[in-house]
Amino acid sequence: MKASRDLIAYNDLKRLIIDPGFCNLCGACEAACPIHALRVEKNKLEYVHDCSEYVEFCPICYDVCPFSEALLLETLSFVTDAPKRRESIGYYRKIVLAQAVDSKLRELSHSGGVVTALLIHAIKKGFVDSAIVSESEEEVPIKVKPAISLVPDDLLSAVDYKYFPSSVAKAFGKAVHEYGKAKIAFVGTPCHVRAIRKLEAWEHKIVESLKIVIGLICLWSFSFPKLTEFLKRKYNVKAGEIQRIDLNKEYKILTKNGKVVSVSLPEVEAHILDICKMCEDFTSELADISVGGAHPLKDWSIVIIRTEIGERLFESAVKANVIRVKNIEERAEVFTHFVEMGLIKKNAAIQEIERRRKKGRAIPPAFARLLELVPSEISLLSSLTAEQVMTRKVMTVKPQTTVEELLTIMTKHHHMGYPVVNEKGKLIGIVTFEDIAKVPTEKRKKTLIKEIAHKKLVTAYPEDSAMEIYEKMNKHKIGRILIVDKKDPQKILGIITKTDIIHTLRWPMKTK
Amino acid sequence: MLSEDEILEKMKNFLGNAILEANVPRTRRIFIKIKSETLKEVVSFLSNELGVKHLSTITGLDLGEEIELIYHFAYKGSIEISLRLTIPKKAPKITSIVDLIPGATLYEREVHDLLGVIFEGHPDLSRLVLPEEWPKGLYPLRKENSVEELRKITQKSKGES
Amino acid sequence: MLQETLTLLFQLLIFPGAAFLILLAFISEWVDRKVVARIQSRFGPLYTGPSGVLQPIADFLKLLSKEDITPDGVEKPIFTISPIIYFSLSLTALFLIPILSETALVNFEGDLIFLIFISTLITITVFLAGYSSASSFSIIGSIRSALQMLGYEIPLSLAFIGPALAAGTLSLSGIVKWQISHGIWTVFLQPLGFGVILICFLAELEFVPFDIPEAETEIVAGWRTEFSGRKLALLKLGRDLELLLASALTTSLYLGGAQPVSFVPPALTFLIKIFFVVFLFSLFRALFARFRIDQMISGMWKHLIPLAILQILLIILNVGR
Amino acid sequence: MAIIKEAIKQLLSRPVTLKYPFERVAPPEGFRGRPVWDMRRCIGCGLCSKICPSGAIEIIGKGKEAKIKYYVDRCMFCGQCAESCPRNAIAMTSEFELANYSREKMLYEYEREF
Amino acid sequence: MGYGSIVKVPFGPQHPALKEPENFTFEIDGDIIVNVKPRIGYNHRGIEKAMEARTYIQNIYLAERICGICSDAHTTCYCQAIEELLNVEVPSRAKYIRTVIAELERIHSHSLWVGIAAHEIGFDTLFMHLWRDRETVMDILEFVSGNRVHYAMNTIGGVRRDITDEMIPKINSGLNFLEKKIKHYINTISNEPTILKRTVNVGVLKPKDAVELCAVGPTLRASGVKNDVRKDDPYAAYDEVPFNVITNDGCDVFARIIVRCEEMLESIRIIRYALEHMPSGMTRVRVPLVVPPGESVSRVEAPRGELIHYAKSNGTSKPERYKVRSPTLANIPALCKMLMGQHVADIPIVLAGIDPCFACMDRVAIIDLKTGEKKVFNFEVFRRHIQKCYRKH
Repeated sequence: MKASRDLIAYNDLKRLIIDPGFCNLCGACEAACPIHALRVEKNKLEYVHDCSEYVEFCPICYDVCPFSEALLLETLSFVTDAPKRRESIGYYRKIVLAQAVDSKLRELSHSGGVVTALLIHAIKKGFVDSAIVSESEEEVPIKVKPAISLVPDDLLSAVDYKYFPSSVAKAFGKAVHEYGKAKIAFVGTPCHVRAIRKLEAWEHKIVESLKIVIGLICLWSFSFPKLTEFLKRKYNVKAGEIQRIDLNKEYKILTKNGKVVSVSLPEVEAHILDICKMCEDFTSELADISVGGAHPLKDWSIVIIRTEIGERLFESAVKANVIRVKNIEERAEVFTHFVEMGLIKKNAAIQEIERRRKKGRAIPPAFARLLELVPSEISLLSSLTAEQVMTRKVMTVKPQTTVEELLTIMTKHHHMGYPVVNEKGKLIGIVTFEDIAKVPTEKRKKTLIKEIAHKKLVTAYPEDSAMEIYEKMNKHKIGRILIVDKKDPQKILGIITKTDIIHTLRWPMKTK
Repeated sequence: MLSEDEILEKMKNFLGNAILEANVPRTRRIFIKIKSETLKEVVSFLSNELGVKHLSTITGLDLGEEIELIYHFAYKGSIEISLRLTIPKKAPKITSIVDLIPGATLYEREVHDLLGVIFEGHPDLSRLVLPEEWPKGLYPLRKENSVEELRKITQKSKGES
Repeated sequence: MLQETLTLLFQLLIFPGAAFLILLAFISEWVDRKVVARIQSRFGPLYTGPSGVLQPIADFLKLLSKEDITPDGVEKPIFTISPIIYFSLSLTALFLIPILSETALVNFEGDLIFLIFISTLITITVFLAGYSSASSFSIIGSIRSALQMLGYEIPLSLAFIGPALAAGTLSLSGIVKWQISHGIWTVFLQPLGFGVILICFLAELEFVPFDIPEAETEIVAGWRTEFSGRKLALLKLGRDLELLLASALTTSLYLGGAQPVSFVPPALTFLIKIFFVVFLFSLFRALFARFRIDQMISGMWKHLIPLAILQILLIILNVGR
Repeated sequence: MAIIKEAIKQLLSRPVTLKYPFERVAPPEGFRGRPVWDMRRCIGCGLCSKICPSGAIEIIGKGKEAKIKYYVDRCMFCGQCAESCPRNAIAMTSEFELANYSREKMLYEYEREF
Repeated sequence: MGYGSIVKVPFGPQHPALKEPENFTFEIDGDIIVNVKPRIGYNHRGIEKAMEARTYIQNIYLAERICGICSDAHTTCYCQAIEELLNVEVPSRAKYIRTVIAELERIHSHSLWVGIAAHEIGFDTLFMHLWRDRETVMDILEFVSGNRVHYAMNTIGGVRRDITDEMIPKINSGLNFLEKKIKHYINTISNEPTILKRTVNVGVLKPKDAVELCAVGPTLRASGVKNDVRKDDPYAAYDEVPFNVITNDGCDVFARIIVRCEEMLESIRIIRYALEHMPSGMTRVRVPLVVPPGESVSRVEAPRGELIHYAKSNGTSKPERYKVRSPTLANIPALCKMLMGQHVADIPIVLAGIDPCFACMDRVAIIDLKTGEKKVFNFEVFRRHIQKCYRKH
């Protein structure tokens, strides 16, 4: 790890986050700074005055930055009471499809309209008194700015796809400091959610006003100045004219006067923020509720409910007939698409980090931290055996199962990898979502699992230390390892995923 | 009632070269820099032509080499006209305006006490705010005296007496 | 002989003499303070004794224990002696008041004149006390006090004379006796005189609206500014005695004095009456703002003296006799 | 004469004075009394000490080792420290009877327990 | 009267009519004042100099402590000056809250003053009753802001606390009570003969003199001059709240009492309006702690009259120069004028007539108490010193 931290955190923030260009202008540091020394203004984080005049020692702005390594494990504690945890989805209670009953909301949001419906419901019920959302700027519709909505009507102006970073964490600070709000609903992308959870883990006083965090499912954000400049140069579309950017498979730019411009993926990909390329979090894993579009189903959203508070709000909205739900098992293709996107993001992130590391370029400390363990964690993992860490109940599939059948199982249980076990209970291979995704849709009905399953298995024994298993995973670049009996290597005892390891790392915190 | 710009224009017309600089930072605020020797002329213009009788206060500032005096007048109670002028710190002398604005008495005495400006023609420039035993020639609001130094000096002079 | 002397001494010093009178004076101060406080919606004395009744005594004892300072430049003899004179004058006058029965401890024909004389003497003492203090506040206070006397002295004397004329005697005990025997209080016969005497006593007592000689916000404590410790204690006690004297005089002259009502002893009726008068004084004291000295004197001469004379005229014309 | 009516009314009704040490009025919610430090939350940034207008707060050491000395006799109860503290380690209590005979007793020290 | 010989009577620094130490030397001919010499400065605390050594945040509270009675007026003025330097627009809800607090403070200050005036003329009952009812407004202020005297409501960029909807009924019921009471007091004062005798035609200040001597506030308005910073140079929400400027042509102490009493009623109306029309939204904006270079003049109508602050910043976290002129100083020349030809007995009430606040006026001398180091007279030494003064050798 790095050398000891500076007493004034801004120095670290500048060196490790701002200078390498990782700042996504979420504004968490501005919200958290007790002496108002930081300000997000015009696509830039401004250091207004020297804070060392007021504080002798202050870790805040660096600690709460979503891309710093501090407090990463602590932030997990807000969702760990959920019963289920899955690779690439995170901790959760359940996953459903949902849509707002009000069709106007669905139309406005070009999707299920769940977030807006939920917020309107929460405000009406007095569950929250304001919501932090992003809304379009009047002059430049695609440029978003954070907004603090107080009455349900305000929220309607704020529903749309967001492809640009917005300073919602800053807006949260504003809501507390300036509006004096005490019950706030926060809506943000995964990095915003992480920022707000970091504030919460840091026990910053402004989060006392936080009531619920709704995370959006997010692929990437674009750099606003870069993309608009590109569009202007290439397609002669001015920033102010763009009404909407539609990035669902076909990449279209809709302008105010009805013109539609098609662009190609690589074209726009070049303008994705650096930080987004390295981000693994697709589903806002730390939010109370995560919501995203349920492609290819129009008018529906996929909702991941993670915490008790999220569940309560969602249930009450369903009960009040504000939101309509549908079981996700009914539409396996939605889930498949969803998980696929998640995997794309995750793999792209890992590749990008590898690439940057090879080139010797800076990596955001948060992502570096997820790949490296600190000594105390290493000793913790070394002291534990696989038996202590592993999940014992393993769902298996038979070799004769078709891919489609497996998808249904997956949609139901959300596990991403299944050991393949023959009739005799012997382990013969493993099949993961990546393998399935390679099979073209039309062939899925006929293809059997045994055709695509990996036969060469990476396994471990219950006596192995957790650390060894973790190293093995990293070596083979896999997300799960099967634990087998030493005497009978074909008998499955349990499974360890990366999520299990991270979960284990939190043990000392729990006991404290 | 005249607007800010009208006042400025009127003053520029009548007083011409007496005015060095003028700006209106916001509504109802005018800052005018004048030549120090024309103070009386400007004030009598203000009070006779514009009917400005209310002097809000006189602020004295230490600019280092010079002392700046700001006369805050209120036009119809509404527009704050701040006349500023500088006088050398070595010989801080300015004519008194007590004969034109009788309410300026105490303000001039205050500035005299705290910054050592001598208002020529003032009927009674005795101590107003500082204690009687305050060392002569020590002016607390001048920048060369920091709070700590002043405390030291005053405690010393107290101890001697 | 010895027993007689002892009885007389007891009567003079203890009951109903000095000790009793002083106690009574303290209680009247307490009544005054309590009434004013309640009008101002405060508690007044509260903790010393039941409802704070011992507070005046406590104050007195405290003042006695305080350091006695004699400032530079005072006329020492007068400054020292005036509190004693002030206190003893009031006390002496009180001996002339019939308290236990209709006859006073000391009574002689013409004691009313003596009482008027004493009340004037008190003011002169006040003047001297203030003037000897050599403080500008005290001097102003004493001058004001003397000036004020010019205002209230004549109507006060006239108000004294009213009941005397009605009763045909110059003895206080005689006036009381006359009222008892006639079964009517002078106040009902001469209401004007009663009003005049109340106002004049307010002035004599330096109560608002006539607290001009000691107007706190103008001249600090007036003629008493420089006194402290024992002297101030005596002055305070003297003032309490003065209050008692004023109310006792009013009671005797206008309210029938120590009058036996069926089985109630005369002393009790007398006490009830004087506390009622103290209450009246306190009530007035709480209801007005202070006059200026010129307003006070001109008011006294313009309004009070004509009223007092009118009362005498009415008596001469056989109204209220 | 409205004042006479008022005076008689007061004479007959209860005084408004409260017999203070025995009768008290509870301070309203949000009253700014003596601030207290929760050292488990304090991160030792020293902001309270630097921003205090009357120099009533002294911080000894930095970060986790920091110790707070609070001089109640200098404090003017503006509540700026509580407002500035990023972690709500300072709370304004409703305690206001803070007078004392000795200056030493007006000093409150806050140390970490561990 | 007049005896031909002139006596000098010192009035203060310690005097019961002066709640704060200040000295006036009167030259008296008999009972008539022929000359007055004010000598102020006994309350010098060096605030202007001290402000140069403190940060802008700390200075809010220092400005608040310029005066105990008009603490909110000083902070409003200070915050406005700094906000102008920072080029920050205060949210309109904050402006309304500032208005409410300023008017509550005006009620509290004026009722305090009327009580003092009653005390000065020896009418202690009225004084006690007024101060008893004044508790209502103090309670409201404490309830809203957390403190009875130093509300600490203002901060640079807005207000520190919100007035929530739950607070409004309580404030309104207090206001209703006050309105009834103030009307009662106006009735009492204008009908009580002893008060009239002491105040009518006492301390006369002609309109011409008032204007020439630069008098401010109720003193000026009681001379029939319509002048109010709230109207002429609106700040906070005064440009949106309808209200009347109270004037009276009496030119004497009585007129000053009536003007202040009626202003209280007007204040109640303003507060009611402001509470009713309070916009929702932000109560403050966050501002950096460093102020860009510049200068500004800020004016506020304090309960005692026009208050003017001048701020100059040099781009650091501390002001370069801060000047405060409180209304009392402006009224001193007018006061001297009023006192001429008055009786000695009228000094207290005429003096009180301008509602003097000497602590405000004197803010500028030098000994400051920042570090708690100050020279304290040992009690024993002090006692001996006093004894020496009194007792010759």
